[in-house]
Amino acid sequence: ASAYAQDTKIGFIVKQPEEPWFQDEWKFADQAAREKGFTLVKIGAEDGEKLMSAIDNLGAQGAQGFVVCTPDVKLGPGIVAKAAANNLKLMTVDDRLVGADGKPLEDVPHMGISATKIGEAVGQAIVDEMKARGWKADEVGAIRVSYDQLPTAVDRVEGAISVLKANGFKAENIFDAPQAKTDTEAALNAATVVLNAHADIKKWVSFGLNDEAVLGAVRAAESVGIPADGIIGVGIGGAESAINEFKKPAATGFVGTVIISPKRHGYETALDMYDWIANNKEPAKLTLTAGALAKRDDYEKVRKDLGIE
Amino acid sequence: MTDQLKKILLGEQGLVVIFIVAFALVSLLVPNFLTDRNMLGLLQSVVTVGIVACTMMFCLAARDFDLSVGSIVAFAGMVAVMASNTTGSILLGLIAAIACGAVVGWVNGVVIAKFRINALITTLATMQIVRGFALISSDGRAVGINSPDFYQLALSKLLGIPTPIWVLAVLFAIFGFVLNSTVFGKNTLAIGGNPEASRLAGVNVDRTRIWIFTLQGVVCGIAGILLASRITSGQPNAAVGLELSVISACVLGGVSLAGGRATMSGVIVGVLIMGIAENAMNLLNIPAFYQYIVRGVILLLAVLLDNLRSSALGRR
Amino acid sequence: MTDQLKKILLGEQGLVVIFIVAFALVSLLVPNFLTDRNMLGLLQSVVTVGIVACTMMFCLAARDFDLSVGSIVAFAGMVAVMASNTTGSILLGLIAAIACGAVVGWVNGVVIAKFRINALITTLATMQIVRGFALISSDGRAVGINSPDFYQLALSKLLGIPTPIWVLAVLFAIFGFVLNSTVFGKNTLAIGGNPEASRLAGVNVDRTRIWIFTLQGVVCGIAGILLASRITSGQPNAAVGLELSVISACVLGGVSLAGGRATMSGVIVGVLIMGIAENAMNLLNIPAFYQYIVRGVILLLAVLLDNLRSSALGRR
Amino acid sequence: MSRRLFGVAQKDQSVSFLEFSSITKTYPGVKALSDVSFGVEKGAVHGLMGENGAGKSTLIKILCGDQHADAGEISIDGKAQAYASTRDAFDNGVIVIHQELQLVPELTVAENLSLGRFPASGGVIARRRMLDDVGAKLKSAGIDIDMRRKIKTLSIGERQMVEIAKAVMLDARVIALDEPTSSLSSRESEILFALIDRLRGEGKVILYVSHRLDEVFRLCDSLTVLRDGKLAAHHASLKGVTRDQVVAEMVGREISDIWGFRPRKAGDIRLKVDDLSGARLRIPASFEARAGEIVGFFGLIGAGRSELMRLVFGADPRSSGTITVDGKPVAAASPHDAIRAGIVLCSEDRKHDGIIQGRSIEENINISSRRHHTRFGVLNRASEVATAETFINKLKVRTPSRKQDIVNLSGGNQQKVILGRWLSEQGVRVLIVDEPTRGIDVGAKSEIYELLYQLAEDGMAIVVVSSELPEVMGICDRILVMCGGRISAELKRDQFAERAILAAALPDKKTPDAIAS
Ligand SMILES: Nc1ncnc2c1ncn2[C@@H]1O[C@H](COP(=O)(O)OP(=O)(O)OP(=O)(O)O)[C@@H](O)[C@H]1O
Ligand SMILES: Nc1ncnc2c1ncn2[C@@H]1O[C@H](COP(=O)(O)OP(=O)(O)OP(=O)(O)O)[C@@H](O)[C@H]1O
Ligand SMILES: [Mg+2]
Ligand SMILES: [Mg+2]
Repeated sequence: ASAYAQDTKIGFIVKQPEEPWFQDEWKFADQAAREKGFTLVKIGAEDGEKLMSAIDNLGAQGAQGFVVCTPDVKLGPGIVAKAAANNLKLMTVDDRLVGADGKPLEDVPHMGISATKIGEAVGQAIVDEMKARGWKADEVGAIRVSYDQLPTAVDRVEGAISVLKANGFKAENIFDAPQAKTDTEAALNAATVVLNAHADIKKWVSFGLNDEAVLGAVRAAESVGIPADGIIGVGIGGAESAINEFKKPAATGFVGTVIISPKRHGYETALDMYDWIANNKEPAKLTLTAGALAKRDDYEKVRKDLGIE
Repeated sequence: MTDQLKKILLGEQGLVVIFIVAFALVSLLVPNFLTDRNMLGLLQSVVTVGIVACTMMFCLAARDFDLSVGSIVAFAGMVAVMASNTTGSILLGLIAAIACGAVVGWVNGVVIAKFRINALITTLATMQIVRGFALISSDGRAVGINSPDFYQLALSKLLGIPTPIWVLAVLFAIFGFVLNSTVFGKNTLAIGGNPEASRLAGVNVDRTRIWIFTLQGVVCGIAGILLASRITSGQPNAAVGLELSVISACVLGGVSLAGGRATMSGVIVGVLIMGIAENAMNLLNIPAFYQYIVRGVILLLAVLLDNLRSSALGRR
Repeated sequence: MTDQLKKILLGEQGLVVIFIVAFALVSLLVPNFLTDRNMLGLLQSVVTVGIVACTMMFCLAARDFDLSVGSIVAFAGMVAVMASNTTGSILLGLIAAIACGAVVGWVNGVVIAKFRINALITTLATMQIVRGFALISSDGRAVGINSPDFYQLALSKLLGIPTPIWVLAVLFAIFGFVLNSTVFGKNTLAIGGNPEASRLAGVNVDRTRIWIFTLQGVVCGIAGILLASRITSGQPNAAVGLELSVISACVLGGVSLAGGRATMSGVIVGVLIMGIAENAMNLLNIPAFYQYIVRGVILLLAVLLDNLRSSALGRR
Repeated sequence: MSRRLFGVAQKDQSVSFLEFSSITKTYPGVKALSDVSFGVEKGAVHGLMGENGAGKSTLIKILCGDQHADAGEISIDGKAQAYASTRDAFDNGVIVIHQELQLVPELTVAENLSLGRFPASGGVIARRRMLDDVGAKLKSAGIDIDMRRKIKTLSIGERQMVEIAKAVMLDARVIALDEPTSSLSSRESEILFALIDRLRGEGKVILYVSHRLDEVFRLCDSLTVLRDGKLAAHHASLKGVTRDQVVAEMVGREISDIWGFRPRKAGDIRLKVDDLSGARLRIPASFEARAGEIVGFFGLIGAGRSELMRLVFGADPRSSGTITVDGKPVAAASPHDAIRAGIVLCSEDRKHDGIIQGRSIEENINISSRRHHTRFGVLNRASEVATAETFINKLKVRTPSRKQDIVNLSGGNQQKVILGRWLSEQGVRVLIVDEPTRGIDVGAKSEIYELLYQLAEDGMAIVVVSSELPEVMGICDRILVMCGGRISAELKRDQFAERAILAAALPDKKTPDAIAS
């Protein structure tokens, strides 16, 4: 098979190439490519148009298949058609394609984790920490650092909220802090407003799209003088910005992060695609991975367990 | 011999000549570049930028500025999809999308020309407002297309070439003609070259500017429809940052931001340079972070080369 | 009485007066707005935009344009963190960051002034290149700060007011003085008014432009340091899109894109209007999608109001 | 329209073909026109004179619908006119040639002349028809300019001719020309005069604004003088009217000899230019100017005088030659260097190279000289204010305040401010002024000449480039004549003779055209 591997070319298209998460996926996909000796073509496609060009581009290069994390799941039929037109095998990662009717395209092999599930894990982590600190639900405010322009972001925060509510959190204690951009500064500014508008609330929890968003809320709490034991922030991702937080000499309000493993997503999808092309072994239609909560004291172990590092 | 060469390079079409040389180089050096499939893919990838650049050229030539194009493209795409889903008629969807584009463009034009509000601020404002509409109307989520016929807009082919590329070519031809051979085109250049003189010469400056923005809206509508068809859904987040790509393509193509200077051939070259750079980088498998640097350097080189050319020409 | 009112409104400081009225209105209508904490939060939220606006004002006043500020802010922040982590000295980190900012700015200036490449294209190119550097140097990841003292830059207070706000105030004062009372400031305005006439009047136009961009770089360096300190890490993705916010703030504050017109008080008002709008929208809990629309409308209204004022003044 | 009226037209007896009645216009802080009434007959050339800022251009802008009067009315052929825009004015047969050139640099001559009324069918320009049309009109007007050239490749004088050609592009009833000859030399002026005579013969009404008395007396049938926005005098016929009388009506006092020439002693050589050439002046030129000397440069349009001066000043890169000031070579790679070496140039194109739009008079004056008063780059406000006030007074700039934006000044007053910029400069050894009195009224002219004499007496070498022959003959110690990019003659003051100078300025058919175009 190794002679064949020389000619095997697999694309790996991601929606936000600058994000550490996707960088990691690529890194692990590269690892698979090295092991099996195929060529991996990495392309970033921030929107539907770039994605379509990227698929054409792969076709032109003579690739046989690709793995994609799409900028939007509704692109489903278009991606399928484009892949077929270019005679490329298709597999999705992270986000599952849906058809015009909003139902998942079950024919396309997929590996991922549902955004709502991650959100729920965050919510659960917050609830656990609240219990550990002995907080009562009705004396606590929640900052929902939101970026509603991105459907995944909505699903994640809604997942967290559902768990909070199930544990007695009142809807009127959840405050929206819409960030204008997805960086920490924007989250910081938005969260500051919420904190200042409700100066009477002394205990806060926060969740959002990713680690950066939650970090913004934690920084905001620090800047208005709320001590580290007055806020619980749980992020999503587990990349450097979260790890930096755990490495700080003193504990901060950033309590934990739900790490999702870029290793499985990157390495295994690339490998599956290779097997499909080289050995005609079709991957499972649906593989769901799990997130794992990492905290200050156990993040190294959690990362090792997930195959990162 | 060298004299003749110099003459060609320094002539009106010098930019085109430079482009052809660069194209030949890329074809030689980048594997898989000069294949039918890649050429078609390349052309399809510049359809949106190219279409919008047609009217952005007019906008810049008249010393104006339009930042709202990306939002209009996204909004028009949404409208096309939603309207044809609701009415069941694709044609109605297309008309609705173009009409929406035209209305937004017209509003831009009226605010800028009649209320004399700075074009940058006005279009920055409509950029936000229209994006807001697109997000609100769909609750921030993509809207799928019901009728598969809609996909055919982008997938169908004529003589082996996909329809969007034909549309692009036709628009290039139309707007090239409009710029050079019609009263509207000359008035646009005159307004950009010397607004005061144009006004005193009896050119209806306000009306011309309103028309330019309205046309810009219509053209964005067309781009939005084709985009929605290509990506088989209306997406409220589509075409973010399109304005900068389009403006760069125009400036690369020799359109002056100080107004009064524009050629269609230049703009076509500008659009293609940008498309080729992206395409070749992906073919060469340049890592994402380095792509930023390469993109920047190509931009600089392209303008520098054109500058050398025109300063050899003795102009300031 | 009404005459006097008219005089004040139409005078140099009319924009400031309008702003004060608007501020009073917002204070009355938006609950929790006029509290100490919210005021400090508001001011902190405009620190980055405000700092960069100081020099962007010069840039625009000289008929130039700088799109690379966001990238420089992010890059300088990264450099500050990485250099102080490596050397163990925060001071060295700060110097390195400002030096990097200055170098990028200087390169911008030299390319624009000496090679006469369009400022939009040049800074668009450096925007990409510098962002590329920021991403490459950190492999796209946030870099944590080793020494907690670094956080103190943003957290420490003087007379109850956080240091970044003091820095902002000092920069406002310095650049206000430079604009109005130094040869450099006057030359900048003259260049924007008529570059050729300024050159013939003996102004060293190239050198002035290079200085403007270099200063812009330095100031972006400062903004980057404060930002890194506020978010306790260097993030390569920080400050994306900053350029548009800063330019809008300047234009809102009456800086003319056609050059030659700028006041520091105007820019301060512009920066604050943008900050207040965001702040009030969040206090009023306006849903994210509607915020787009409100933001656009406020932008339009603010400029329209100022236009009415100055057209009542008989200017075009 | 059969009755002819003499003397100032009475409002209720208004019968003239073109009638202004009680026109009033106020700008913030300035009453530009107050209650101006007069009439002009058909087939007459009517002069409009007055000091800088008297309101001439304002009146013409009101005539063409560019500005709107606060009060008063204009009627043509007995019908009251109210134009919403300049377009309306065309449609009613009113054409105005403005004081400031109104051309689009990137378009060709033909396109500029057709702007606003392109011959077209269905929006598509009929290019052939346009070229034929413009070509015929240019030919009939006697203007010889290639209509396919872009405006940006033309010199100021050529542009002015294009501007003038607008007068024949439409079939107008009323044509107003605002200082059309201010950048023309005598030869081109003759073309214009012939054109005006023809138009007069066709029965048009022509309003003619000029500061040149010779022209006015030669061309005009009747004359109105404005002073401070008010009607100072109206002469329905110029018979028996003397120049001194008109000057007195304009400036309120008699000026016996506007040149007021005073002989001086020339000192050592100050400026020495050897074999200087550049991209647009290919034939190397050499000349010198002594301390205390006023050297005049005369020539026709495109003779290359302005090009030569720009090279001396470092405004354009030189390809060969040396320049020395007081024996010391000057690198003069840029105006910045030249000014520091003591050479200054006041350019002919005040709109493009002179005024700094949007900035105050004060800043426009101080921009170059302020470096002498600053400390560590910080301005010395007191001295800036003092300098500005001094030159506003010395040059009689008509303005409500030194803080006024320079674009709000009348053309002549802008020119004075730019002159003030250079006269306020310190340490100048060589002062070059290119068409210094362009658009300046007689009263101010003689004061400017007086200033030049004083500077020369203080030891400055002064170079005056002018297309006005009487001016160079009146104030210079020596005249150099340029023709086709070459210095073709040199005359001392005792050799001055109009014919000899003109002969040297006229292009010799055998000389190759040394100027690129
Ligand atoms: N837009 C404006 N704003 C303010 N003042 C103005 C404006 N335009 C003209 N003025 C003033 O109106 C007066 C008349 O100006 P006008 O241009 O009519 O003078 P003019 O007689 O043509 O002078 P010149 O001989 O210098 O051309 C001047 O004092 C001038 O400063
Ligand atoms: N920007 C330009 N590009 C090309 N040619 C030019 C340009 N400007 C001027 N010329 C040409 O250079 C020649 C010399 O013009 P210049 O202005 O030096 O003449 P001049 O003697 O000063 O006459 P005047 O200023 O009265 O027109 C003219 O024939 C003109 O056509
Ligand atoms: Mg005038
Ligand atoms: Mg000249």
